[in-house]
Amino acid sequence: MANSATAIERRSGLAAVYEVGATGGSAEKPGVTLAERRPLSIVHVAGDPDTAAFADGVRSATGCALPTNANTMNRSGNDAVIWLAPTRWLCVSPDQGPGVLEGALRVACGDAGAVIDVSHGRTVTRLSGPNARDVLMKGPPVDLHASVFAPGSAVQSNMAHCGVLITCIDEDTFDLYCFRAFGQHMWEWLCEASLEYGYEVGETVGI
Amino acid sequence: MRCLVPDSAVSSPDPIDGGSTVTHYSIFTLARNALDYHENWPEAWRSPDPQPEYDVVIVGGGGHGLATAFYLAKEHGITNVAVIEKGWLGGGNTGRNTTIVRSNYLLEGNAHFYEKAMELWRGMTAELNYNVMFSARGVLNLAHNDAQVDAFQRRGNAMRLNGIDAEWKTVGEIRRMAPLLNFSREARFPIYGGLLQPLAGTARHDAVAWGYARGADSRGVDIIQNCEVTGMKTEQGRIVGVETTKGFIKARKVGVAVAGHTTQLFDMVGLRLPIESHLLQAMVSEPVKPALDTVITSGAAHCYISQSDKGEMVFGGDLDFYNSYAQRGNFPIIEDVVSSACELFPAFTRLRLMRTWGGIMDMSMDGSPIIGKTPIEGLYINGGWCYGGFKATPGSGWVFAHTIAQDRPHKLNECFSLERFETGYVLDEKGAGPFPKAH
Amino acid sequence: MSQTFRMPEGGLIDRAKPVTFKFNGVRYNGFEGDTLASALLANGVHFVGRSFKYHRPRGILGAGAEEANAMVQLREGARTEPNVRAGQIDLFDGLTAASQNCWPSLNFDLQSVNNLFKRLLPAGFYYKTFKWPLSMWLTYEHVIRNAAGMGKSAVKKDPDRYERMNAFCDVLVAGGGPAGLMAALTAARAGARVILAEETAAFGGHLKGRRYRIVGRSAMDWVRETIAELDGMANVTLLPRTTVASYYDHNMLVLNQHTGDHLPTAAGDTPRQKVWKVWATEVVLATGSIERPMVFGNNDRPGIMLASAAQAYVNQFAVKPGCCTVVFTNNDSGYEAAVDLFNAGIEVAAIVDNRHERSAAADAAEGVGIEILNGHVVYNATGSKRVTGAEVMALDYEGETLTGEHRTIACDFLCMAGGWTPSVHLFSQSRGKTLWDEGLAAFLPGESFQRERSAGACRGSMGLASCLRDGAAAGLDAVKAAGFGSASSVEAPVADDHGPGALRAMWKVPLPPHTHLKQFVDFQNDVAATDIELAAREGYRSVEHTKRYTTLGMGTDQGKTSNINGLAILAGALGKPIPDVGHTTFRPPYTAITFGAIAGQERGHHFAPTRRTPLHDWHAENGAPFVPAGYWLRAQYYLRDGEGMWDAIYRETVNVRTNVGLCDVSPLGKIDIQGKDAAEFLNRIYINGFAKLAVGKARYGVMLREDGVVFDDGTTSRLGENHFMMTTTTAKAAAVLQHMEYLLDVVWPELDVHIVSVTEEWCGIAVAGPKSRELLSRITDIDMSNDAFEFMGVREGQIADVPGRIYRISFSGELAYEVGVPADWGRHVWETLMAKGEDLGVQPYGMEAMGILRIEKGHVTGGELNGRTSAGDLGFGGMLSSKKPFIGQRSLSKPAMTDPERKMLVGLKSVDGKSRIPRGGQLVESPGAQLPMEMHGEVTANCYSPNLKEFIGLGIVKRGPERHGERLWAVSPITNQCVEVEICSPHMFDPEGERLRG
Amino acid sequence: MRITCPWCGERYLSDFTYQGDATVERPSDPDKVSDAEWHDYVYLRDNPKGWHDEVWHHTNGCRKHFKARRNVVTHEIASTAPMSGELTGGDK
Ligand SMILES: Cc1cc2nc3c(=O)[nH]c(=O)nc-3n(C[C@H](O)[C@H](O)[C@H](O)COP(=O)(O)OP(=O)(O)OC[C@H]3O[C@@H](n4cnc5c(N)ncnc54)[C@H](O)[C@@H]3O)c2cc1C
Ligand SMILES: NC(=O)c1ccc[n+]([C@@H]2O[C@H](COP(=O)([O-])OP(=O)(O)OC[C@H]3O[C@@H](n4cnc5c(N)ncnc54)[C@H](O)[C@@H]3O)[C@@H](O)[C@H]2O)c1
Ligand SMILES: Cc1cc2nc3c(=O)[nH]c(=O)nc-3n(C[C@H](O)[C@H](O)[C@H](O)COP(=O)(O)O)c2cc1C
Ligand SMILES: [Zn+2]
Repeated sequence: MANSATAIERRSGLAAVYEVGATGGSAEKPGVTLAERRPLSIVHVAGDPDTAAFADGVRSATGCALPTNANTMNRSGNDAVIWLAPTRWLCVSPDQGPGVLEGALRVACGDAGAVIDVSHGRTVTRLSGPNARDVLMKGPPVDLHASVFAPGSAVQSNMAHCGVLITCIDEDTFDLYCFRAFGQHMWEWLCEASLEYGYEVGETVGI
Repeated sequence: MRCLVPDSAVSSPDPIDGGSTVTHYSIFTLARNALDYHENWPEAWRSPDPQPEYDVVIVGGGGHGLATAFYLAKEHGITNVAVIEKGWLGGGNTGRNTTIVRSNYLLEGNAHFYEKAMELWRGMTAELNYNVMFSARGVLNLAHNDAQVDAFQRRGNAMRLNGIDAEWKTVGEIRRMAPLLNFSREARFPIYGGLLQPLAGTARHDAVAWGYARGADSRGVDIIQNCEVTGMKTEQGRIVGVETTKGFIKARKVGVAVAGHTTQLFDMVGLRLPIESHLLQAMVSEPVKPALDTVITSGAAHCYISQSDKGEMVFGGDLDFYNSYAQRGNFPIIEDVVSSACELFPAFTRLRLMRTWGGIMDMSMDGSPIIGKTPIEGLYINGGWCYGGFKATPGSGWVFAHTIAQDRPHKLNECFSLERFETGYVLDEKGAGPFPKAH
Repeated sequence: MSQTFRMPEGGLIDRAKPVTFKFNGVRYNGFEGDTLASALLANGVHFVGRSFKYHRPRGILGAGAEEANAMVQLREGARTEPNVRAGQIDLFDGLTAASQNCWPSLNFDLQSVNNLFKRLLPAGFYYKTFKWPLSMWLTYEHVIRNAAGMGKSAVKKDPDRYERMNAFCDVLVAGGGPAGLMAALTAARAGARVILAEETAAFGGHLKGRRYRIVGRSAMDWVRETIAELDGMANVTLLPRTTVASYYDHNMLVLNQHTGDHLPTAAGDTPRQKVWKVWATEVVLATGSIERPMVFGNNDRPGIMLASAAQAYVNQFAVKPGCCTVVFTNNDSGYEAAVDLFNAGIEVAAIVDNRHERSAAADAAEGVGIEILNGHVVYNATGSKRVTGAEVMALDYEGETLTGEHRTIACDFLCMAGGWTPSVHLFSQSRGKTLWDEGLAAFLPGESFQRERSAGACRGSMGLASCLRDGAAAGLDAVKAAGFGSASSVEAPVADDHGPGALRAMWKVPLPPHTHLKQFVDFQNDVAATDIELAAREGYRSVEHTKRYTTLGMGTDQGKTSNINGLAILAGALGKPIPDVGHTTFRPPYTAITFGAIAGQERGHHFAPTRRTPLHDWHAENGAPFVPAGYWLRAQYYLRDGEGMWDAIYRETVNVRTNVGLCDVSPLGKIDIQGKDAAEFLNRIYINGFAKLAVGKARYGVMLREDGVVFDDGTTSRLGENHFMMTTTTAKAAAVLQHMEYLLDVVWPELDVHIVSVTEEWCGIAVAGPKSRELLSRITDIDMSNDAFEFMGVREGQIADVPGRIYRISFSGELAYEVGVPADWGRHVWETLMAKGEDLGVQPYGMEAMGILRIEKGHVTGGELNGRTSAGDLGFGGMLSSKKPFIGQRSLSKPAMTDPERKMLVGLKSVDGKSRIPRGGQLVESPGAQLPMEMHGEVTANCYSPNLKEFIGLGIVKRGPERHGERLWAVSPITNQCVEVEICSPHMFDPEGERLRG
Repeated sequence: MRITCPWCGERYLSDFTYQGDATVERPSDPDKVSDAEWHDYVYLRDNPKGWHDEVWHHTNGCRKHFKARRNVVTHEIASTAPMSGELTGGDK
């Protein structure tokens, strides 16, 4: 997409259900905080990690080294590059404006890699709090135990019949990526799964 | 012992012939045997050792193999026949299926064949003098969106024009038939209507195998259990017999009806087939008082369910979706099928799953069976039944017996030839293409 | 009511917490810690149910999962639950339960007449009767069904919630008895992640019901200390009230946790039950053993129970099952039970032991003056709704015939100690093969197939000390195998070893000559020894045939108490050794799992996910009903006040052809394709060429399967030399992506192509109608003029102040464009179009209008792309390239593909002009013809065309294209419709396509 | 079943899609093969009872296809490998 600024606000896929301050469950102290991370710039890159032009390109455009270990992500500040497949990564950063991150990656990687803007194609839910991990345990059939799924880990799997990507930000903070059209379904599912611990809907996380 | 009182109670169109010594089953014989504490009932079938040679050897003692033997004897007078079963009679898919009997097909070839089977189902209890409990309680396909209404009505119309019973049911009518279904507007898959085949239903799977076994045995067929066919012998492109765990058995003709093991048998003569073996699971709930009087199937929800006479909900859904010869599956499909049952019947969430099991499905490349001759003279194939071979049992045996006896297919199974995949005249009811797991 | 049979002290119940409950309408008291069974016995209630077939009175047989008789209808209304075992119901205040399978009442049950006809109802009787007249079967069946079936299903929507959990661990221990506890402790101390699951409310297993001692103190003290230690460890998850139900491939196990069943309603927001899916590296099975009944005459009378159960009732629940008992045993456990009962103040009239030689275990019993009858058997029980006495006779040394005087010993309950059956269910589910053990007369685990091992009674270690040692060893073995090589063994505490001693198997008690008494084997299904012998006699000789012919072991208990006795009796009848007969297959689950727990959150609107387009909320706010399309919800039409559905649909349709309409086409699949071989790749998967497609242009393409049948269609645009954007149908989006990934990974790995689904990134808006150009030019900087932006052109630019793309493509056949903007801006752009187009008469149109527009133009969708039609059938023959190979091409020469009789796409017009062509209709020559009737083709789509002002449709008809002008009948017998139609070209509206190029 | 994706590692069955027999090879030039060979490629399968080389797709993961040698009777998996790699183990 051509790099061109706009003043128009982006509308969240959760607009119909997102209510800051809303709570669920009878626990007096909520064990989970659910919040949407938005707006974000998200760009899918594909290329050969051994081609310097590509790897360096991604680094220079995102500030993060290309993670070559499966199921990991590299972060610098609020920017991250997440491993998806041996030749695919997801570059995530706070919204930089239409086409900015994509453009930067295009320029940096030249034709060493494919660059696809998917900034609007994902709903990202941030789960935090002492029970965030427990809520996620109800989802994907992967081991999310702290000893295995530590900060910097990223795993793709399925839950509630949707493909998901989950990253571990710190001990009890996680980002859950799903396709935008499934966003509301996934949000409502997470709210129900959080009931037994009690949850609270937080402000959207811009960074 | 010989049946003394000719049984007035049963008007069988073809009473079991007098030649054999078989007790006619009826309330009278039951009462008489009750007097001596049921200590004098004869065997339902003999357990002979294999003869060195037979006119016809049928491999596979499931419903299809046994029905084939029965009709070879009954319709074609061929009684020098052996049915060779590696395990116990009916222990294959016949003994592990959800027993839905129907002929609600769109494509002509399928429709006529399965309707012939329906006709035989209706007379089976009398024909076999064995109550197979064929229960014409109706099979209802639920439509959950407009596209399905379209497709189902198209199929229903084709059925009617092919002379098969079919009715369209409105939501109101369905409510009366199965009040516990989920009629909520909020339902994830709301019910738009349904295609009913009123004369379809269920039957007692084991009784079908046992009834045909008893009927075939009484006509002189040797049923040989615990005997596995390990090889097939040919000479100049002609079958001459089968190797078994009980020795070599000479045979002029061999018919193979082994469902999930079809490719195994034909591998013995170097033939590869358009068939893959997949795993299908089924399950039962604990028994409860009557709560569902019709067979309900839902394509959108991937679930078919009926209540057995004993009271369990008998149900199943999709394949496990990977090749397998294990009669045991994995949990994901059980989760899908059970949640479908709960979505269709919200009150069933409090029922409990009592037992689950699996069977090996002979999935063909177009989802339709293969019944006919093979490149090897005297060797005949009956397989590729996918989800649907139980309802075919009598029809399958009937046309297969004809094919073997006459050495040419009956009009009803011409379309099920092995060659159709080369010529392209496949019967792809689902339109899924050459992907066995997709049918 | 007072708890007459409650002992003054002892037991694990909490006397400080009294509880009241109702059974069959009568109010009773119990204590917390009771089960419904123990509380009923405390109140002297034995007779609780009726049997399946004969409706005989039945009482309480066991104390847990093995219960085959005492099943009740628990709770009322929407929360009612059938077939719950009284011994597995933790008592709570206000509990209500009722007997099942009896009408009008438990005491007076009409169907108990079946019992009088029992001689007429042997195994398999229904196969031999009910055959006449044929038409009557449905009626007989109705009666049979009502007689069968035990409890009742709820009929209202379940108010409770259920959830699923996923867990991974190093060691999963199934069973919380001494063996399981030692195994868990050993693994946990090594630092491994341990899950310990116990089916009942409290850990301890048999110890709860025994008076065993460990290191000189009550064994239960040791249990409490052990649990306390485990509870304190972060690496341990304790799951009481949790059954390990199923054992699947690769150590994946399914657990059913009863989080709320012991409460009136689940606490707070916890679900009623959870299913745990556990992936364990190693598994320890410590599931214990179940005692066997003795098979004598009328052994099913209320008051006849397993000795171990009676023992549990006095020791764990401080309840006396009665005042006076007779213990019938074939091993030492009977003696142990007898002594416990005696110490509880119960009169033990006699211990009847079929063994002729006196066992050392007799000392203690004799010490307290209990009469011991060696070489005797109980051959019959008297009484009806409660046992009143045991009929005893001596046994000859061979154990085949009864001798001497017959004597009746009065009692108000009778204990059976028939030996122990190790619970090998899970081992067997894991694919392990069992081995017959002559000493225990039971099957034991053989070689392991998966990464599991058994410990304790479930592998035949019956003594307490050996169970503890066994558990410690198994725990160590498991934790080492899980990678904790340095784990050290844990010393098993000292305990004395109570074994069952030498057992004298007696599968069926001999009867006096000329007596015919029902000797039940499977209580729940009313299977008696004679039924099994009948099956053998009639040739149902495989244990699998016997099971199915008699229904042995097919009840809700799955034969926990009956399978061994049954197959042993079969072996006897066949004169075969038991291992040659073998056992039937153990199948999941061990005890039944609640449907709801398996479904978890996948109920209601979460049963399947819902996909919403970026414009979903706008559609909803503007009165649009939705239609499901796969997981998607799509706007059907937009109702205005005073309008009916069809008014709205026709208004929208006409407006597109006269003004301009907007349609949400976001669900169409979109795939971004990049790489230097992108064009070559497209060339190989489409039937038509893409190599020469110019940058900035779009092209309609068709894909085939390898069998030559049409797979999918859509337009693909070239955004750059090596960059394409493909659109697929909504239905096939996922399949097409996977198909392409397969080809790139497996078939043509040499191609340099990257593909990614971008369906979700874009909001797609079709802007269609003569005024579409005018409308768009008002909001975009793209030059919309016809020569600057030709048909099938693609442009990028600012649209309503956001970056986007415009494709000049048309599904409606009008001058039309498809706008693509990033999803979050979709609504903004849509609303801008609505606002800026007001004077142009812009209106949204839904699926229905879109359907009509495409039918008018003869564009194909689902109904025609039915997986059986070829490119030729659908009029794409001309697109088939001969210059390049493509997927499916090689199959096009097959006879069937070139058959002139193939059904091909045509248009249909209703001849009388006023009758709608029936949906799903079949096309025949004359509706009157007799059945079966030849079908020339089928109606694939139908509508009223407000633009052509007539009823039209599409169909596929044999030799269709040659038959334009010919008439057929479109018939729909199932909706009683029959309309004469004329075959015509499918391009019914603007056949030359001037409008879209205009 | 737990399947080890050559890239993502061990994952549960529900993350994968079975994509058929890995020994089936598409004729590189369909026009050059006989009708019989083409028919064989599209329709005929060995369907062995025992060790089976298969193609799986890591649908809810890296979305790559890979090979697995699986015993279709016991469901044991001997090895997995990228499409370009070699399968080992099993008695095959
Ligand atoms: C879970 C499940 C649900 C189903 N539901 C339905 C349904 O609702 N309706 C329906 O119509 N169909 C259904 N089917 C399909 C149906 O059960 C089968 O198509 C049908 O029973 C096949 O019968 P058969 O006699 O051909 O095969 P089987 O009953 O499997 O008999 C084949 C026999 O051949 C024996 N055999 C194999 N190899 C050898 C050998 N080498 N030597 C000797 N003997 C051998 C086997 O032991 C077996 O007994 C279902 C199947 C399953 C597994
Ligand atoms: N005196 C005798 O003759 C005799 C005979 C048998 C057993 N015993 C005694 O019984 C004890 C045996 O110890 P043990 O630990 O081997 O067995 P146990 O019976 O003491 O414990 C087994 C535990 O596993 C639980 N369980 C069973 N299946 C389960 C499943 N699928 N999921 C979850 N939990 C399940 C049961 O509820 C029980 O609490 C010893 O004390 C032994 O002395 C004595
Ligand atoms: C229609 C039908 C009904 C069944 N009902 C029961 C039942 O009531 N109780 C039971 O234990 N098993 C029932 N089963 C399952 C069988 O016990 C058995 O699991 C199945 O035939 C497969 O055989 P296998 O488990 O021995 O491999 C039923 C099976 C079928 C096909
Ligand atoms: Zn992967």
